[in-house]
Amino acid sequence: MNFDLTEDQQLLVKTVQKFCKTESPVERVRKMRDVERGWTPETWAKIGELGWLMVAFPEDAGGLGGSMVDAGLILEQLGKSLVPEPYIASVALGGMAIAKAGSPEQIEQFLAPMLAGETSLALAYSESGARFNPHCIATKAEKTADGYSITGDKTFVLNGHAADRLVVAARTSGEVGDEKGIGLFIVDPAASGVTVQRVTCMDSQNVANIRFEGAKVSGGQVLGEPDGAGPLLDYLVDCGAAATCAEGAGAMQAALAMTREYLVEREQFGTKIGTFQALQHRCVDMFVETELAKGTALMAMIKLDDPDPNERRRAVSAAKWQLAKGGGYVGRQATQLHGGIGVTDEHDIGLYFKRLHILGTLFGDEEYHVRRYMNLPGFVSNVA
Amino acid sequence: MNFDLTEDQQLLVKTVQKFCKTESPVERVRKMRDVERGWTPETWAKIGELGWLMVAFPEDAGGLGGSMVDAGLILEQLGKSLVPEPYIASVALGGMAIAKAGSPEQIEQFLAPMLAGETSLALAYSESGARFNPHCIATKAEKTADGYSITGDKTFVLNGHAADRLVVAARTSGEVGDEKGIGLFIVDPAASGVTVQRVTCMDSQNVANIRFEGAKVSGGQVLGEPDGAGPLLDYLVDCGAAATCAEGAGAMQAALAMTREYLVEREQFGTKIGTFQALQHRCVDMFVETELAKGTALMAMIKLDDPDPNERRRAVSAAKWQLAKGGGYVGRQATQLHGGIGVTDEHDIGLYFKRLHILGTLFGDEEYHVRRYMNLPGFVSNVA
Amino acid sequence: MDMSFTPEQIAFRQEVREWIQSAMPKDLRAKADVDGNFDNAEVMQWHKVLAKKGWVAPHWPEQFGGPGWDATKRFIFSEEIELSGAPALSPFGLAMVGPLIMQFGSDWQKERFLPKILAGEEVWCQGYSEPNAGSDLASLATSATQDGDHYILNGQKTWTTYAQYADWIFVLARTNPDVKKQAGISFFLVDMKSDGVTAKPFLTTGNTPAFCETWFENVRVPAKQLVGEPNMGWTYAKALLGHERTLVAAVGISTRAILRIKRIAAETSEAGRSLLDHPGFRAKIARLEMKLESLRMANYRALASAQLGHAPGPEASILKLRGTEIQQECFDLMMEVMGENSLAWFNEPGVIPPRQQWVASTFNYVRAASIYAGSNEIQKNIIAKLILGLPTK
Amino acid sequence: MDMSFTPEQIAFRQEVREWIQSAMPKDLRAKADVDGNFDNAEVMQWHKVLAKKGWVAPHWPEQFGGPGWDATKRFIFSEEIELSGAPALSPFGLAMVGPLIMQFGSDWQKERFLPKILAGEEVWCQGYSEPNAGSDLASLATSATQDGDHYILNGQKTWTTYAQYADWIFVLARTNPDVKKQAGISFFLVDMKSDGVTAKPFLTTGNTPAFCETWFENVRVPAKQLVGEPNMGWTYAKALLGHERTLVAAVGISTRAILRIKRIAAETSEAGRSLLDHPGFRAKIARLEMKLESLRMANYRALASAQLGHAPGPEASILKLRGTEIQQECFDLMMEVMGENSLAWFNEPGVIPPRQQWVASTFNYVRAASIYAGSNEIQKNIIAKLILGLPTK
Repeated sequence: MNFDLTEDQQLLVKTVQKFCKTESPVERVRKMRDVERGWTPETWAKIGELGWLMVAFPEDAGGLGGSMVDAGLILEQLGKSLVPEPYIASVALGGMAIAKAGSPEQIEQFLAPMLAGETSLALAYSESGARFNPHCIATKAEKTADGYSITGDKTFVLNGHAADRLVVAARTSGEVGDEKGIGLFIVDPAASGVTVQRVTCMDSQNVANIRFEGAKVSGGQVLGEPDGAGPLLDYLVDCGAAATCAEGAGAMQAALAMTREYLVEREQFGTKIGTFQALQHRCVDMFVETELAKGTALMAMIKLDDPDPNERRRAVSAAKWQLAKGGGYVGRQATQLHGGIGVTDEHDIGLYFKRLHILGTLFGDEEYHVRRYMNLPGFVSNVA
Repeated sequence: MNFDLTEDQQLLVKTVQKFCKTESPVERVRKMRDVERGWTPETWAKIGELGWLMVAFPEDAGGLGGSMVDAGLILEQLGKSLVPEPYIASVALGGMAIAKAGSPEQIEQFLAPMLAGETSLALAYSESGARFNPHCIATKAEKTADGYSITGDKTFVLNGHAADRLVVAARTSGEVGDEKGIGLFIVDPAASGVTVQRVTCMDSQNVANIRFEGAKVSGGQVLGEPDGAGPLLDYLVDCGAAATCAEGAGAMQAALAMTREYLVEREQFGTKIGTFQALQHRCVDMFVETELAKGTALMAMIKLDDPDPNERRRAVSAAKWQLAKGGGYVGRQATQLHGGIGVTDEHDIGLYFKRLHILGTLFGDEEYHVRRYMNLPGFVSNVA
Repeated sequence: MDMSFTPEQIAFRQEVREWIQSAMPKDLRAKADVDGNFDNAEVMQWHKVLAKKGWVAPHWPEQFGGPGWDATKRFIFSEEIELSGAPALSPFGLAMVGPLIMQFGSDWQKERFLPKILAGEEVWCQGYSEPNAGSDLASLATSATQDGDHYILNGQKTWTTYAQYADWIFVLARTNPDVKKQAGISFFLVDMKSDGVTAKPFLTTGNTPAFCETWFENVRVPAKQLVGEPNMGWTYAKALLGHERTLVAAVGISTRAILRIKRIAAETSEAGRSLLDHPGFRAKIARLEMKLESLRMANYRALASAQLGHAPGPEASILKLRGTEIQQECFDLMMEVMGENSLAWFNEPGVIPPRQQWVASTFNYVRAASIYAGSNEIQKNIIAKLILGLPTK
Repeated sequence: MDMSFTPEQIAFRQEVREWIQSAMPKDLRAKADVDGNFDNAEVMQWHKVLAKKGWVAPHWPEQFGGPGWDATKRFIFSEEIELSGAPALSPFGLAMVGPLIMQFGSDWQKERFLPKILAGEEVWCQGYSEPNAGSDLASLATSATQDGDHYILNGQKTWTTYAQYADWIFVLARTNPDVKKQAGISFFLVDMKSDGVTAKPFLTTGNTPAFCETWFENVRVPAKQLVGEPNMGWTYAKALLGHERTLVAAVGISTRAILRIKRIAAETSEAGRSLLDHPGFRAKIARLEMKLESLRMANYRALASAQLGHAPGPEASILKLRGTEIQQECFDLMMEVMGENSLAWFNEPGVIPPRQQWVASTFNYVRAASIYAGSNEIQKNIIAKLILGLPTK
């Protein structure tokens, strides 16, 4: 057991920190929310140049041979200043889908440009009424002469409004809820039969509702087995969930630090408000939740590639739960301890409050992960 | 709307307070726990002489024509010093059963002596696996030539170890869980076929597991309709639940007062510990829970006789929930704020902690009442 | 011991309910039906409807245009208004400066200001908070120096709600800097059109322009616009806080919010099943509703006590504390029920259902409920000291 | 970045597990299987079994009879012991005075005391707390005045665990009353058979006679039984608190407790359905288990850091705080799952199932977990000051 960072990792973290400080401090969120895209291709390209989009991928997919643990280290730092570029959508979701199931040609054509920061990706899987269950897919992919025709509606597709390519989960057979019968398809959002509606979000990191009306995909756009992608989709959504945990741990640290600073500086009733014991203990509770979230985010990342998918689910659900509960607590208390200015739009703490809600919700909220966790086989296996 | 006490009620409360102070202060619990019965017939007789066992009953049942609201006022005071005499078992359960369903002869024979403090009663309804549901009754009452023969096991019968008469709920028809097919029978615990096993309890207010093996009851011991007592039983258990809320509100007030006193007197680090803001705010939270519990206990008592049984259930479940959550909180924090001495047997605060757990559990715990509440018809009636 | 309303009170509730149904303008009604948030114009539109009926100032004495209701009728009215989803009226004229003028103001002030407040012809805002004072309100720095029959006002106020639309502002300002901080404060009525007054709106985290920063630069205020005695402003401001304590729990608002949660749960499905039938969510809603029921009962107790003319009992002190907690928890749960829809923020209609449209904004802004009007930490300090008698040193 | 154990560590875990299975005496095993509470005699019986194997003092250096394990092996061993339900050994000799003597004691003290602690031939107890000191430990009043080559001890200690069975007690006593309270304290080793020592057991709320009040009346203690330098006792006592911080989270104990909750839920039914299959209870158990998982991970991080010889990071400071909260919540939930059975208190076997027999007692007593060894309020003060750097004035 060893959680020390390697020298390379330490360097990576430092580089990301420095980048965030100069290129994308939290104030940048304010500018980005007036931009339709919510982020800039220039910054994305810089991130690509620094190689950060490659860390999680194996070398034969054009990556650096690291793992999602390294991506987690980056995300934690990005989370500290709420960098809006589509890292989770492109790396943990769309990119990982192509890396795991793509042919060499597909990797070359669709993954490589993303790794270089030239394009961004998205995974269109979520549907209305699915309530976070990745297998609740009604969108149909019907066989055509030379490929498939996709029809259905996807909601809240992360980076769906800006992605150059969409990885679309659609059903080739079976019923809504079945793990079997799901395929992944690479779709150009500009193709005919695809309508992208941008949806603005609370944290200004926008998403899209996407309608497919007989959108055509060729054989070369089918990712892996057209009816066997259910387990991979489940894995991808867990990648996304683990990524929110890493980013959330960063956001929690920043919100805690900002609150601590405020308590140390703000004076009322003739004294620093940080001397008030009730506020001190509240701040300690925030610290506890933050430390725990750092650990569980790491655990989720490490367990993502566990040979037993239930071990992965167990770790990811526990981490997501900690993020939802602990991140919610930290966001609420950070606001409360800031007092009045905490609820003004001009103060940054509100941006963390908003982002923490969203991270806690994406890829399964508290209730979803409690239920998933309690129904894993391991939950009762040693009871008898 | 008026929650002011009448002059009679004010006098009643004062009399009970005075009685508790002189006859049964909390220290008495320590003596009583070495007594097999857990309470004394002498004190019970005094309570009877004062007329407090009659307040909840109509005049034609030998009562004073008041309601359970008056019993609640008494119970709140008894709860403050944890008086162990079997008020709930005799008045809210066994006594109320006879008053509601008994013939004039039965009232004369079985209720009247209890009202005078000469006997005590119990309601034997709970069974293993029933989990607070009063209609989960497997105990059978089979018709015989001149009455019924009862067979089955009852658990955790309040005052079952000491009662002079048991009101036994048994099934004359139907399945476990059915509201229909339940009868109530007045049984002498000394009768043949009845085995009473005393069970000592955490709060020293003991209960009994009672086995019936073909215990015979005559026609004169059948209380009301032998297959129609289901709704009454449901009502009785709500009476019991509301009674625990009233007693619990008293226990919470006492635990709060004791803790407040401790904070005001105890010195550490050269100052009264009551000056520490974190402890102050904790004490305020205890106060909030206590005030709310006082109110909901009152609400439950007032709504007991609402013409709509669902209104009764709604109020009782809400009150029981407040007791379970708030009483649990107050008990835990009272112990914590007392520090080390709070976990010694010789300090009284632990007695409140214990009793509050038991009151929170009897007649349905948190989970039970949440579920009952959320499945009442009114919960969704105005949603559409 | 009786927790029922009298037949007359029940009839009154029915009358109020029916009147609201019939009197609310159609566009407001449509918004109320989906629990929309109202802007200032809509609030004033509703103010005038109520004013016409004579119901705009339930707690004003009849001589000043109130309807002459007792505490219970006022409570019923307030609850029905809240339950209807109607716009919440601005409290600054009706609930704050109005009663203050009645109690401490001059005859001139009463005649000049009260009728226009009632009619909704003049909108008021509040100049209490300052950027560096926060919970320590009495440490305010805005100054007023006498100059003949005028005072010259200088300073900055913040959290001045809807000051951009306001005609008048009531201001706490320091008239004597040489005494203990509470002792040197006076209470002024200031025309927003005066030279030197600037109000600049700022957004809350809910993205609503409800508040302003307001600057006073050598603003000349006629001395007759000082309320009561000089240097007594703190006393007056505190007296104001005691008014209508039975309404601060906002149980009507939270009742409506829980109904809103249920309605959203009913229109939200998981694999074809409504979330209202989901045991996990249903239990969460039930727990919150029971929590509200316990507050409702505390509120009834406070109300019954007020109705009988008693001083507020200890139960009244918890109303604001627990009431704001519950308001926040309502929106926490509402967002949770909405699931991914809770991410959406000010989109055009149709992206998420109309009933869910305003939730995220309020979820953010309702954080303020435990901060303003004496933060919950301050409330706890007060209860610890005044009710529990815990030592301060 | 690696959270797996090495093959060697996994084999070691297996070896420990199997050894515990085979070595635990039959009567202890039977009690452990139903999570019984052990009395002092049973604890010492198990101590001797471990001592014979050479595993009784995992954290002692080999020169003093420890097994020479690194931090991870010690953690694995501790976790397996906790998971097995075996008696928890008394920490006062093994974990407290033993290491203290090794670090600060004289050669005579090392030779005289350490072997007998290891063998379980002498039982120790702790004389720290005093009735009027509480969390403010340093304000202790027990005095030790030098008299030739002896010290004369006078005072009263409380919370002296199992003092009624103890052979020796280590005592903090004031040797210099004229200096700052922390500065005048010395650390003594005192024979419980000395004249003037009286230990009187008292019950906890769990009805267990685990603690004593212990009086010292003119007790003559040879000066060679003072550890280290005079007046340095506070420093030594504080050094002790730093030992084995990776074990304070007690994740093994809580893991076992959650298994116990599940087992009790499985044997408890509602209308024929096991409570383990009841969505409400199952979700409550799952939430608690996830809470424990987050603590386990924090513990792993602290452990890996210790294994690599780093100073404890901030994650270590939360282990005691959150660990005790979880221990308490385990028993809260266990009692809730038991339903009416949770009312029963020390009945003869058969009234409630064996596995539920000891729960109510621990439910009461586990309240102490957040009070002893620095109450959770004190822990929060420390974190606020030392880690978050919040101001004290």
